[in-house]
Amino acid sequence: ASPWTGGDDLPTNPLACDATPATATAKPYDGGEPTNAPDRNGKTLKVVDVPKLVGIGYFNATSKGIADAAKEMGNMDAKTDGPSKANIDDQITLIDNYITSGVDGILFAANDPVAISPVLKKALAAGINVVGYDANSQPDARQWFVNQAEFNGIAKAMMDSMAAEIGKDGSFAIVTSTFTTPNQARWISEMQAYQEKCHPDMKWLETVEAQEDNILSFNQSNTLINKYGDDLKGIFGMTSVATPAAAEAVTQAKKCGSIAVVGLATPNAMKPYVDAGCVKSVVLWNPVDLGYAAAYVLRATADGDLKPGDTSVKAGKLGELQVINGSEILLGAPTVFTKDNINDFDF
Amino acid sequence: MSETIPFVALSGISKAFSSVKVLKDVSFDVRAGEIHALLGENGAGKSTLIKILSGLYTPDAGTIVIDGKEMKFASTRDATAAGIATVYQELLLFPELSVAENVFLGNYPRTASGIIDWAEVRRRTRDLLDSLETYDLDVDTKVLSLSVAQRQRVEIAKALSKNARVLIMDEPTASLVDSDVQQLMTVIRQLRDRGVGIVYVSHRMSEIFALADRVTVLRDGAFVATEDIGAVDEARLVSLMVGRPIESLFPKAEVPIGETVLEVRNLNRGRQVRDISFALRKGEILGVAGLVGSGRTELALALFGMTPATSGEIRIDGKPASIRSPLQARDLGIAYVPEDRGLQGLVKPMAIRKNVTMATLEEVSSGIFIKARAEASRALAAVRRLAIRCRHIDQPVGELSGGNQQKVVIAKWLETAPRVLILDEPTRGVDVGAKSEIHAIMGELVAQGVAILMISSELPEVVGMSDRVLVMSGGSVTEVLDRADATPERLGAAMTAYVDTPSVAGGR
Amino acid sequence: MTLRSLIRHETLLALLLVLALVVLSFQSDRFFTVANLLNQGRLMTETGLIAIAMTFIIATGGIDLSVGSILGLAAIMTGVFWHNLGLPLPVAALAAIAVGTLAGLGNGLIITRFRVPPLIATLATLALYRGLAEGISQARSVRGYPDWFYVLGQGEVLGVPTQLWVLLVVAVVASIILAYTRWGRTVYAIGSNEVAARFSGLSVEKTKLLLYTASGFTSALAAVIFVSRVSTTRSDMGTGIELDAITAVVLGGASIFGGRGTILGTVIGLCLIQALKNGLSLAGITGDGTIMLIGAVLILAILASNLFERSGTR
Amino acid sequence: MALTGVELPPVRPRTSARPSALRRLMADYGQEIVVFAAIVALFVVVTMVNPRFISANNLTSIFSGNAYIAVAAIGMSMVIVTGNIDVSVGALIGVLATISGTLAVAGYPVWVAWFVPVLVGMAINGLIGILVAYGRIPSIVVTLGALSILRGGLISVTGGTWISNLPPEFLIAQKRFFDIPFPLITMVVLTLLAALWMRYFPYGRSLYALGGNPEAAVASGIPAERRVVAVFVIHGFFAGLATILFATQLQVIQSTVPPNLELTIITASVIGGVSIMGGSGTVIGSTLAAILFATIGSALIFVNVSAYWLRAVIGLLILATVLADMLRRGRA
Ligand SMILES: Nc1ncnc2c1ncn2[C@@H]1O[C@H](COP(=O)(O)OP(=O)(O)OP(=O)(O)O)[C@@H](O)[C@H]1O
Ligand SMILES: Nc1ncnc2c1ncn2[C@@H]1O[C@H](COP(=O)(O)OP(=O)(O)OP(=O)(O)O)[C@@H](O)[C@H]1O
Ligand SMILES: [Mg+2]
Ligand SMILES: [Mg+2]
Repeated sequence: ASPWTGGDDLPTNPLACDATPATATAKPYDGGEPTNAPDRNGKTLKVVDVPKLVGIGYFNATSKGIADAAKEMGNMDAKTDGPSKANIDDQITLIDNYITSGVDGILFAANDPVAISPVLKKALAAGINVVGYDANSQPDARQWFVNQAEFNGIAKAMMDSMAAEIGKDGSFAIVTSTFTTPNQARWISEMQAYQEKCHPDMKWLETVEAQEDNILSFNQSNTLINKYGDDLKGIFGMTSVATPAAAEAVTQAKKCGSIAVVGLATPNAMKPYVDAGCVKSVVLWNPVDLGYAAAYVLRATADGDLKPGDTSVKAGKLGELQVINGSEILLGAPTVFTKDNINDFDF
Repeated sequence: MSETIPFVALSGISKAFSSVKVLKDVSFDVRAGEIHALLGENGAGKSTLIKILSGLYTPDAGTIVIDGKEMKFASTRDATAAGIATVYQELLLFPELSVAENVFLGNYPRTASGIIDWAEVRRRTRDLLDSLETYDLDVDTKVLSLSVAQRQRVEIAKALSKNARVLIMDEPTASLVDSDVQQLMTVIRQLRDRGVGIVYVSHRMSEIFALADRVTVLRDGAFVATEDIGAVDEARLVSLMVGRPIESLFPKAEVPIGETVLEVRNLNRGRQVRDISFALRKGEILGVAGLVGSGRTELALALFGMTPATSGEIRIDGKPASIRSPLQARDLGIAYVPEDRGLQGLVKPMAIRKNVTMATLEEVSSGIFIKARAEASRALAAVRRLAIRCRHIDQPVGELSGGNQQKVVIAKWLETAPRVLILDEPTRGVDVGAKSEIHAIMGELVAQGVAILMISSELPEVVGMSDRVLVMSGGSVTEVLDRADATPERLGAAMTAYVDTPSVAGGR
Repeated sequence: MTLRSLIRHETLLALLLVLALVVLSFQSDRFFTVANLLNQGRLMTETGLIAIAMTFIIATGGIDLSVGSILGLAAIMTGVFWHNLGLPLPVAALAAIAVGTLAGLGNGLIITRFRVPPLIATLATLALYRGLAEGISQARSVRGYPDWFYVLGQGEVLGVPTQLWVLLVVAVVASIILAYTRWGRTVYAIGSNEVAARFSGLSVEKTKLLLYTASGFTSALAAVIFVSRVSTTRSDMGTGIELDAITAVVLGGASIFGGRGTILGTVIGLCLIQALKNGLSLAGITGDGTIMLIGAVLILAILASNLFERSGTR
Repeated sequence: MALTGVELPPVRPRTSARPSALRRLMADYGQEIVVFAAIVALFVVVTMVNPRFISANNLTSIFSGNAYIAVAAIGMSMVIVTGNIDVSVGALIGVLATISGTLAVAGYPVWVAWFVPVLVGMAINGLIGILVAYGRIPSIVVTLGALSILRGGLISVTGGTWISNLPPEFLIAQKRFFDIPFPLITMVVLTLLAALWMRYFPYGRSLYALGGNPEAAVASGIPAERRVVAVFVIHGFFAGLATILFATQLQVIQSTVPPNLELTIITASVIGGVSIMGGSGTVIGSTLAAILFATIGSALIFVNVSAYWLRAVIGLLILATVLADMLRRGRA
């Protein structure tokens, strides 16, 4: 039986098992366009940033990046306002209100790619510049999407890290937020595809849900450890909430060294475990950079510096960022944090 | 027998609820070792006065002097500390707690370490209940499974447990049958002889004359008189209370008895209704007597479809009828005025108008819509017909006096134009005036051909109003007596028959 | 007394609403515009439909916590019937509404047949129905509906959002039923004294069964509108909507102990909450500030109306 | 005693014997027994499928990972026993955890970081209690409002940042005493103390009186308003203690609390047999119910129930427990 049947039925595209980069197929611009947008070139932009939810470390970091960029540019008023639960309805209502209040630009991270699209189209129709980051909408509902890392890239980094730690025939389990969270679902699908292609002997035990709740993540990790005993060699944490909780569970169970934890997480939350040697690799892009890039992309779009058909955009201290997949801007490859470099980051 | 210096003296007491004056300048006192009866019509303010005396309400004006010292009660705790214990009119018990706990709640016996001594609680409760001759009540059962009468005993035990110097009893016998009343009166006399002052409220005149040393009468919240019992007779007391004389307490109308309307054969339901058979005829009042728990209410509930019978036959006009719900019963022409009017009879926060039409909503509606006018005119007619005293028909029934509330329940069921009317304790807690009015209404109804099944614990009422009396014991009918034969002695014998061996009774 | 105090609460609430509208209009010139207000109607329809059924239930002294889960289940079923079973979309939507109605009937049966207190029964089905939504959907969404379907959630009829018409019709019908019919009378009687209602021959069980079923129905109707508004199905749709609906109902003056409550009150409560959410957001206050204020308004409104009532009758 | 010295009527033999001890136990603790039986049944079944279920490690995680819910449910049960309810406790725990963590990181002694939140919890709930008791607002209304205020306030104030770098000595939930995890000890001790208090102390009993019949309670001299405030303060106390367990389990404190935490806690109370109408139920029941939920959560993973169907199965099990109780009471 297939261990992972979730996801969104979209095709997977596993990368090559070695380090060969993906062959980028050029794709025409497929984003949307604001209707009758006023000329905003150089003018101060009123921007609202609507993350999936407020109150978790990850989106605090993206908001910080946006704020940093706004300060640096000097002509952007950015404010973050998001739902207190990762709830599509609240997010839609918030965006709707900001459309009415008359902002110049909207930055968003979608709780659901389809559900958010009608309201984003409404924003475009009202002449507002719309740029997504972290979690995409349907392409034509926004102008650009800043992609932190491609799904298959993350999947490869995660699986390769795990394989390196537990060997090519190790068994592992996954702790994720919910099966309906789009990004996590895509990552897991890509991981499965990549594992079948490149690490066929690894054993996929099971995937459990733990919401965005660290105590539940901790309890679920414990249950996995207790259930599989020595059969369990590794745990993937799919969110910046689940990964430290899984590491904590392994630490408290005194299984450091015999159960590997690999996952997506912010370095700050993972430092204790990496320093203690319990966790060897943490995969993440820099969410502060992600927010920062999104703000620059929005500015460039409003100024007319980034137009359909362009292949790159300048993003302040991050330099030139590449356009991929028609209307996405790639932040770069994910960073794998280890004991050697983790203390160089602070977010 | 008693000192002349009162132990408790209230003077100039006034109390108003939302600008309605309920007590006006009332004075009242209790001496040690006397039984002082407090009389008055429904709504005269007796319970309110008692609640002031027991610290539940604070008076707007007036003083309370105990043992010569003026007191202010902030709560019932202060009153209890001053030696005043109360059996309230509305049963104030805790349904989810055990009998023993209900008795001692608020002043538990404790062990040396300060925790509740449950063994002692249960032992003392047992003693108190035994002293009330209530041997069959388990101190560990939850109060919610008790009958009204059993709860009444728990209340009394609770008041007795407080070692009071003044014991107030607000209609303690309202739901007791005669033999229980005798038992209670014995206990009350014993307490008096020990020097306890007792305030006693009852609408039953016989008890007043059997017990009281003095009586105080209130009318419309005002003090009327305080008399030694030897100085008054019943007629005088009634006219003091009502302000006018009342001719007869049990005005039994002589009505020709018609054919059988309701016939019950071998009806069974659980342990409380066993193999019951009887017939009820047009224009007849069939009284139902029995001890507490003899199954009278259960029989009524089975006939009314609340707890449908499990076997047996019910025939209406000779035709077999199946009654599985109150709605079916109503459509067959059976109406039931329940024993607990606050819980079962009325929706207290709702207007009189709405209560009166509650069982006949279809008749005041066109389609699903209620016709407000039709409803109002019906309610108004009912209020007039039964002489319900109220400000207007949109007054919530909860604001009415007990007797008038009872009339609203009767009115509700008269709206259905019943052919069989079951009255369960129709005059419980109803004052003499209203009582005779309700009896008069019963007379009118039988004259119109309604058949009445009247359950009552007040023997004089049963004897006075019934054409025949059905006596129940242990869930079975032990005797059916004609009016002429229904002497208290024969009734008493039938009520206690077979009670220790109900299975024998069931075999009849 | 009850009638008078009821009117008093609603008058108070209506004044509060007017005050809020005036103050908020001064905060942002984009607030008091026809377009914005109509748009708010669109956003509050789902909660509104659920709150209307909830008013009946709360007036009987009950509660339904499972409405959000029924919404999620019906949303999923819309997609499953249409996409996986290949039913025509209108049939699929009706079938999904039928499923939601059945879920409500399930609540009603548990409550009336087994005499489980409503709060406990619906706490259990809150978990159960959400679980069914998750299990049936296997975490998959169904999207790509035909354009005509979006008329319900995103379109307009006579310049007014389609779903607002639905809410309007349901609100009017519901307020007539509650105020003027035998059923409405029965609801209040049950809420004030269930035993007496039963002794009066009112069909208590049938009424309750009907109400919980109706609550399932409105939740499912809200689900279809929701799906049409956001163009996709998700098993977590409607999470937490029960508390929003209950807030509107109690703000509207219904007594949580039963016997009191009107549709008018609920609708005013609903509008007040939506006006605050929208107006404060336009005035630049973030979401967390807004929910704090709504919490405070809820407590203060009920406190104020208690004080009025007491000073009026004493 | 009132009647000593008075000649009592002759005592007739008692006609009814007391019911057997077992019957009484069933009557008084029926729901607790149902829940306990469900836990035992789960353990037996799941252990047969996978013996690791009953390993010491797994027992530890089941009990101590969810102990905070049981502790919070103790106070919730008391609130419900008095006929009230609190839907804001989840948000309160979030606020208190943030306060606790902030103090710990700011370098205050750990006992300050532990006990200040307890005091704050008592203060906040005291205010709720005052609104309920003296403002005469139904508790569900006040706490719905409080839920919004606390949840919104928490995000406003913290901006959602997590608290990390907690001093190791602060993390008391990770400690063991006599090789028993601290949360487990806390849960058992608090449950027993609270149960004894509610059974053997007049103050505790008065809560049942208040929930069972408020008017009668007042007539029995119980100061209803003061007791309602008190029970909310006590609930705040237990919420504070639950917070200590919640906040010291991991090395970070999340400023958002588990979604629907309040519903989980209320469910534990009512499934444990606390009557939502007030007046009955015990904290032993609510703790057992919290353990039951934790056991179910773990068990379903052990028996390989598809993760998609997990919640549905949990819902079914809760419903089954509820219905079993109703059948036991012969209500069906
Ligand atoms: N809490 C209250 N609020 C408003 N009115 C009240 C309240 N309690 C009593 N009343 C009114 O005060 C009056 C006196 O009531 P009270 O209960 O003292 O009469 P009572 O003499 O005991 O009558 P009964 O014989 O029916 O018991 C009645 O008109 C009653 O409606
Ligand atoms: N010995 C008993 N123990 C417990 N409950 C009892 C007992 N006797 C009667 N009951 C309950 O009390 C209620 C009333 O009982 P029943 O209808 O038999 O009494 P009744 O003859 O109408 O007397 P009354 O109306 O005076 O209480 C019923 O619900 C019955 O189950
Ligand atoms: Mg009275
Ligand atoms: Mg009876």
